[in-house]
Amino acid sequence: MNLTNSLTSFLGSATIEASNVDPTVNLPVAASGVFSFMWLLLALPVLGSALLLLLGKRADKWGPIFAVLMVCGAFVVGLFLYFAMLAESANDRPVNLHMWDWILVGNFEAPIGMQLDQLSMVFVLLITGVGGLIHIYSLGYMKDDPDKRKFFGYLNLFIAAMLLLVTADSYLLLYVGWEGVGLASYLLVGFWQYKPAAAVAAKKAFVMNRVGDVGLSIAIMLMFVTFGSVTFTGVFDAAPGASESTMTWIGFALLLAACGKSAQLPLQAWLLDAMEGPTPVSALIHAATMVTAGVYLIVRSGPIFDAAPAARDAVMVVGAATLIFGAIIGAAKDGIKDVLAGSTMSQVGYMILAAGLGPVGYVFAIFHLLTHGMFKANLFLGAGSIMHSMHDQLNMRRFGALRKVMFFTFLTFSSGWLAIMGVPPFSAFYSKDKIIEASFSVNFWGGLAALVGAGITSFYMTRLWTMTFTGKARWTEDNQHPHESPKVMLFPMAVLGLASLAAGFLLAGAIETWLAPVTGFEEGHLPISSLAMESISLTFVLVGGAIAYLQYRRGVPITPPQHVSALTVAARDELYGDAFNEAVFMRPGQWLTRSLVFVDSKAIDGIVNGTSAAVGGLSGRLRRIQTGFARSYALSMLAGAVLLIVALILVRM
Amino acid sequence: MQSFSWLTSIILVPLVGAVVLMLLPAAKTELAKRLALFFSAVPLLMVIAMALQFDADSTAEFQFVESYSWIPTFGISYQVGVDGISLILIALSVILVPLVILAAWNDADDAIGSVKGYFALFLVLETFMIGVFAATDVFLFYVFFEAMLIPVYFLIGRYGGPGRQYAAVKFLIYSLVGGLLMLVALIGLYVASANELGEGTFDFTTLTNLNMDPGTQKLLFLGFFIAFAIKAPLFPFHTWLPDAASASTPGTAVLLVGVLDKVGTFGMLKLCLPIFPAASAFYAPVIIALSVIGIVYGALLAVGQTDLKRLIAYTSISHFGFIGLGIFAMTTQAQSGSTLYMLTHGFSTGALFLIVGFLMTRRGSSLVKDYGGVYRVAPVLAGLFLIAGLSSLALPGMASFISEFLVLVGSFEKYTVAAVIATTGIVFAALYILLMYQRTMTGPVIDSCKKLPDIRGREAVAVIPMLVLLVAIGFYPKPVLDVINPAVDRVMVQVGATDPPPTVQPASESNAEGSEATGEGGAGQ
Amino acid sequence: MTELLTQGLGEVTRWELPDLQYRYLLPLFVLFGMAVVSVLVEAFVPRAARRTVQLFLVFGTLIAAFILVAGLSGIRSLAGGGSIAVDGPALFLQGTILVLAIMAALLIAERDADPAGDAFAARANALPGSEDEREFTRRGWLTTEVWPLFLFSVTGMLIFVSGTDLLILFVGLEVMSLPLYLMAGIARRRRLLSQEAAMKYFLLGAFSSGFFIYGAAMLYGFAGTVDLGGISDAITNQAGPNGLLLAGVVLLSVGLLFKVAAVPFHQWAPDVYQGSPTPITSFMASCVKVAAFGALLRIMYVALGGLRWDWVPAFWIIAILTMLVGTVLALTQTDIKRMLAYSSIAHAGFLLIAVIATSEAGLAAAMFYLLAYGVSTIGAFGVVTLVRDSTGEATHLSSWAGLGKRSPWVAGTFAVFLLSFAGIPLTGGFIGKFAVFEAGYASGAGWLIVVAVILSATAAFFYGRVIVIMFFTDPQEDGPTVVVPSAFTAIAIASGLAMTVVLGVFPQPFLDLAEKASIFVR
Amino acid sequence: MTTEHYVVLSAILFSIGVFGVLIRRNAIVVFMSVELMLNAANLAFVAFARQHGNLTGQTIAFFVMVVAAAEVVVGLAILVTIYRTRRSASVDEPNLLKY
Repeated sequence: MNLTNSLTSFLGSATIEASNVDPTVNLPVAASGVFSFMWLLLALPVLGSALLLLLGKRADKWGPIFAVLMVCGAFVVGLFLYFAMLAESANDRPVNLHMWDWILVGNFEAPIGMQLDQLSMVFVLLITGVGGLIHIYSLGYMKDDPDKRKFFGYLNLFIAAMLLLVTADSYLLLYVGWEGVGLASYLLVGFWQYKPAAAVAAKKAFVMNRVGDVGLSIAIMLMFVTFGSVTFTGVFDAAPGASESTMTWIGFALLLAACGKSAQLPLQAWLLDAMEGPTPVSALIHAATMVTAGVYLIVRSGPIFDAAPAARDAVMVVGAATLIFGAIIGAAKDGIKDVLAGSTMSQVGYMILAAGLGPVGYVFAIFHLLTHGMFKANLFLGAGSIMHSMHDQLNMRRFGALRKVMFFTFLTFSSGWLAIMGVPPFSAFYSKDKIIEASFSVNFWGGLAALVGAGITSFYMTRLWTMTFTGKARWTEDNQHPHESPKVMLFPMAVLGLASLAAGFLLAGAIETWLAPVTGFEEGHLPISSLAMESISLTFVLVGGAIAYLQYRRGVPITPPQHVSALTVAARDELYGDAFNEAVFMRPGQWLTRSLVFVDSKAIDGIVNGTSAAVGGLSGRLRRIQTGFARSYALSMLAGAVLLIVALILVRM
Repeated sequence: MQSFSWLTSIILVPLVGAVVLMLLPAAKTELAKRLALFFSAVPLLMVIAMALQFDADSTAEFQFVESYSWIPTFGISYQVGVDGISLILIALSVILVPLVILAAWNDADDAIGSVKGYFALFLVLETFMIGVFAATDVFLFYVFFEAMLIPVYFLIGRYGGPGRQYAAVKFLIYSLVGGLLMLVALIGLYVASANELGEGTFDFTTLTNLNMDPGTQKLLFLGFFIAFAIKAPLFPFHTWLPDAASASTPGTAVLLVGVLDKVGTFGMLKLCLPIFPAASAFYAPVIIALSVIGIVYGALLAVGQTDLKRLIAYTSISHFGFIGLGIFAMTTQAQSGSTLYMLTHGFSTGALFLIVGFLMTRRGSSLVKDYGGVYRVAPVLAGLFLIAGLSSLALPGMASFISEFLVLVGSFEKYTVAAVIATTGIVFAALYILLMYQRTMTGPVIDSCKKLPDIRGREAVAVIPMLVLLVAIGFYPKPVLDVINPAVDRVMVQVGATDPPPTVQPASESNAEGSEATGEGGAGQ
Repeated sequence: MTELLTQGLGEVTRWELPDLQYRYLLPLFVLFGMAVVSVLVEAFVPRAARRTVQLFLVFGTLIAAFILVAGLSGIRSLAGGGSIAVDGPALFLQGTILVLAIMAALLIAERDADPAGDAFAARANALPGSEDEREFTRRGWLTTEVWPLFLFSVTGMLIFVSGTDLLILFVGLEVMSLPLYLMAGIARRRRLLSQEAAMKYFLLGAFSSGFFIYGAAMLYGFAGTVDLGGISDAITNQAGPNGLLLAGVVLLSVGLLFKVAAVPFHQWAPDVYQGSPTPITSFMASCVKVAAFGALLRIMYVALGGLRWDWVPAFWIIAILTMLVGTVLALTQTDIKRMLAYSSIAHAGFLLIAVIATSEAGLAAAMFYLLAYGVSTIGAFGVVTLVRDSTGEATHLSSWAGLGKRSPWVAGTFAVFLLSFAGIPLTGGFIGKFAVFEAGYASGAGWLIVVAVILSATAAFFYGRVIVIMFFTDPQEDGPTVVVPSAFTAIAIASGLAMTVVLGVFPQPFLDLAEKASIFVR
Repeated sequence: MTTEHYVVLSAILFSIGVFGVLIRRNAIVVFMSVELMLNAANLAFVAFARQHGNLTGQTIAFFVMVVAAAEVVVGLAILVTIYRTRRSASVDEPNLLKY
């Protein structure tokens, strides 16, 4: 393998003949050579999590380091695989590793197998790379937690599940990874489960994700019924033959799944609560990787959405709505992680929007996913660093002037701040602008949403940056001595800070070629020139940022002002997402549950007990006929004789 | 005929154990417990030995067949044999009983009844459970089916907690109503066979080949079905279960819900469908509707429970809805899924009940409100509870996911709407399990739980094997499915059902080959 | 016998002594003769030796009679000038009655259970609670007068199940019943109840006998003969007026249904079962039931089989009422003997299904059922005699609380009997029920069976309740004790238990026997 | 007089007997009513014997009389005992056993 060659192509200068690649038939070949070891990707983190969780206290000492090594090992394996893949021609890159037969019932077949293609590869590197960094960061962040070993066990479990999600060769196995990351998320959000809020948030996240999983289940069932297969190849192979209505149903079901996992409307409400988890978790799961699984799912299912325009439009609408929705929430929250969570929702909205554009947008959805994975992880780690030094203070109204005491964090954070706003040459400038352009080329309103979203993004991120780092210190008495974080935390931040700066520039263009065999790629046609478009969006960004800076540079009151616009009130309340769920699902659900409990005990069981009571009552009454008087017994006998006679005569008649 | 009477021996060993236990002096409780464990371990080893000789691809319907004339006057024989489905359920029984005995080690120490009696009843119950699954004579099946009531009646009534008398009587009467209706149908079946063959019989295989007229089938089917629906229990015949499960000891509850209730679904699959194919097809829509109602209804009620044992009982009602749905959807996937479901539900619900039992021995209550923050004081216990719960909510990767998904996908082929509604059950499942976990295990430690000790060795040995099996089968179900599939295929033939083919064929022949190559690519190269 | 007389009168000159076939009648003669001897023993043997002599006499007689009956097996013939049947049903039921009578006799012979002696009054004619009675009791006087009565009654039963004309049946009925009336009234304890039971039993029994004999008269008027076969022929030939036939059928049925305690002719049963000395109750509940059903089956099958479609609907009603009332009323009983009485009424209802079946299978099923029910019944009442407090048997259900903890084996045995009554598999009761239901179903009474099983399930409630009380409830502080009986009761209960289980697990020999014996001679 | 007249008479006697049992309280009278029923049967038997021209009915009448006599013995024994206990011959008096 030619390392130099590979590196060059990683940097975007490799030339790949995208023209002779037919995206619809991108059949994987059986894995051989390096690829036959790709099971190590899964095995290493699985081993890590199994040892850490099963050995119990015995693994306390070496466990965290071991977990870090496992993830880094997986990253190394990922790199090897990447270079091996580079060495192949574009058509031969997808490989499949069949491991064992999983479910074989009748004509239902689901193997346990891995499929690694260009799309999966991108994810593998992102997951193991960012994952590895966050593992390292956690060594510092979780240093004093008594349950550190478990934390790393769960993190490894998450990495394993996430890798399974992106390397599965069938929808059913993807589903395993899909719920696996849900489980890891549940465990990690609820990691400090002695805090009721954490426990509730964890449960809420899992349950809302399950609503999405219903969609995934139904999609898989529809696929099996329609195509007789649940593997990617089997489904995509037969996809052209299916009717549009079937495909639309499948598409909608997949969209539901994506909404759950990626916190898109209407299943967005769990994400802000999930911030109860430790900050590295927020960085890894609720920013960089898991929440983007929905995007992966939709892009992966491109052939299905290609055949289902209505479903694709719905994807676009959901993405556009969520990106605005999340941005508005981000603009009103005071908790630093809440702002970032709203931002994540919004940025994933961009990706979903892009994925809803079809081949025009798939690549940019993934591109933005990558850059977002880096800069948002960076931002979260920065936030974690701040919290670390501020005794877990989250409220930005208590921050201010941190630039002076945490200069390094300030630097990396600023890199992320500029990246997310899309200031050139920071990363999102390349990815987000492409999405805005592609959106305008497909649908004006979608483009407009993306454009306005960029402005709001700029506003809330600048607000956050200003409130945190500039102005006067608003620290409370017990937080007098903020300090910079240890090196073990700073190192990942540094790497991600650099990535936020450079990733867009490095990947732009190359990624389109790289992913073309999987996603197909079409150039969008804009009514105006690309440069003009970039200028417009940059203007939005600058205006949004300027407003925020001017408004907040003098500092803010420690208590949030009460007399604010209705929109602010609503945004502080997450645009009533929870209130909506509570009014529409939770309260009626509780009422239904309570009434069913009543119905079950009083009506259904009541019939049973009532019958028995009635028989008992009958018995009590009938007993009275047995009066104890011999003559009444004789009368009864006479009555019996009459009864017999009547019966016999009736029969005769 | 086998050279060694495997099944009869397996049936008799626990019974012998029960007799030995009863002959012990009442004071020797420790010896009684050990003997009980021994006499329940022996059948487990024997079943393993038997299963190793089981030929999944055999053309014979039953293997290890033994047949002796018993009551020739009514064409009754003592006739036992196993196919894939019954083997799985026998395995479930013999695995659960020793684990339950281990877990229930100290359950009976303060009961009205004697300790040896408690364990002897378990062993008697084991005999009947194995017998009911092994019987290939319908009358013998019925005998075991009804006889099982008695040990359970005593286990609930004599060793249970508050409300045990009410629960025991309710269980008995409910079961007897069903059982006796089944008796009528059994007699009807016998008379029908006598009318057709000249001489009545209860032989299962012969009965499946009868040409009963649909009218008779419909009536007789009801007799069998109601009995099984009560036993299973399907909505709306379920109200005895929460009472019985919450009043009995956890060990009893495990066997009650884990194995005994499976007799109902087993009967639907192995008796109702093959013997009454026309009636099964006729009633299938109604039963599927009831099953789906049961899935949602049981789940919603589980959410609303305040008692852990009742809660788990209601989750079981929901799960039995899935099993019923799968059986009557009449596709290969659904029925295999249902069969596997019977196994996985036995383990996951068994583990849940046992862990609740461990909690009860520590805290003396099964009310949700009496627990809080247990995770802090007993992390391993809480962790096992969570794993069992995750299995109960059919987390992918657990065996219960495979069974539930197979049921859903199999039902989806023929009853799309029902399957979709049933799929919403997975949301409720997440809700009731995690809500229960949240309320009992997480949050700050409440005062009464501050001194709860973590799991003990004996308890861990009782629960962990179930969870290990669930994970192992979850990723490698092939050995189990290979045993189940041929038996299910046979049921499908007997009931005359076929799987609908996929609506869309692959785009081209070459592509089809390509997709196959993907499936087996790794092995191919 | 009547045939004989009529023939003789017709042709006075050619008087021939008919061949009575003594060999076939030997069991009856032995019993009858020994009953008379037993009376003489009462009169002439000294008090001290009486019991020993009586016991030898009674058990010897019963066993001898059983051997003789067994020796006749396989024979199908009429004897005694055509008025006694020696056929399968007769022999099977006679054998059953003798077995049950031996078991009942074991209970009657018990003297260790009650510290005061046996279950019977020292002097039945002494005023309850009077100085006399106390005196007799103090002296420890024990009587043996129950034995001749017992033997006569058994003789009557044997006649009742084998008589083939209405007169013989009537005689059998009375020979069976009259001693029973007396035996009901001679309880040692709770004399008032015992006497009341005797009076009610007697008055109502005599009342029903009146119906029976008047019905016989009507049938005689219709057919010109009281021979069952002759009546059957007359029905086939439409020999007489319908009114007489119907009246005869109804009145005869009243007499018989009274004896089997079918609703609404049942009301004597709870009172009498409760008031009588428990060993006698066990005798009545088992043997009388067997005998009465034997006669009912014979009359309905042989004489009135041709009229089946007329009486079956009426019997459906009676059967349903009997099962229903027996079951429902048993639910709220608080006295164990009374509960068993209602249970026996319900069982009569189940047995009526076999009568309705009017088939060989029905006959065989009924005979098996009677055997299984009989052994369990005697066993159950046997256990009742053991549970005692200072006032005698503790029959109130509440006092049985926690019996399973105090005497697990006795309570367990009782539970087996209850399960047999409830028809749980692996007990004789279950096979009996199965056989009866099968016969009923095959004869087209499917819905009747459905009613029967629903009521069976209901019945399980009160059987189950006794188990609840015995096993699931803590014992009372001053509850009754279970006395250790002599070998007599022990053997009776143990054999009842053994038979109940054997009939449930290995019923085939007995089913074979019943099946082979399931054709009436006519 | 035809057979029917006798039979009707016997039926009337039987009915009187039945109603006697039902309405009279005195045990002795009740008992006599039962005897009346038996004798009504006797009358019917004898009448039918005449009609059918055989002697069966007449013979039976003798048997019934014997049985009736036996019944009297048993019955009076019981009634006397009860009378001694309760100083009353009312059939309604002993009423401990009920329900």
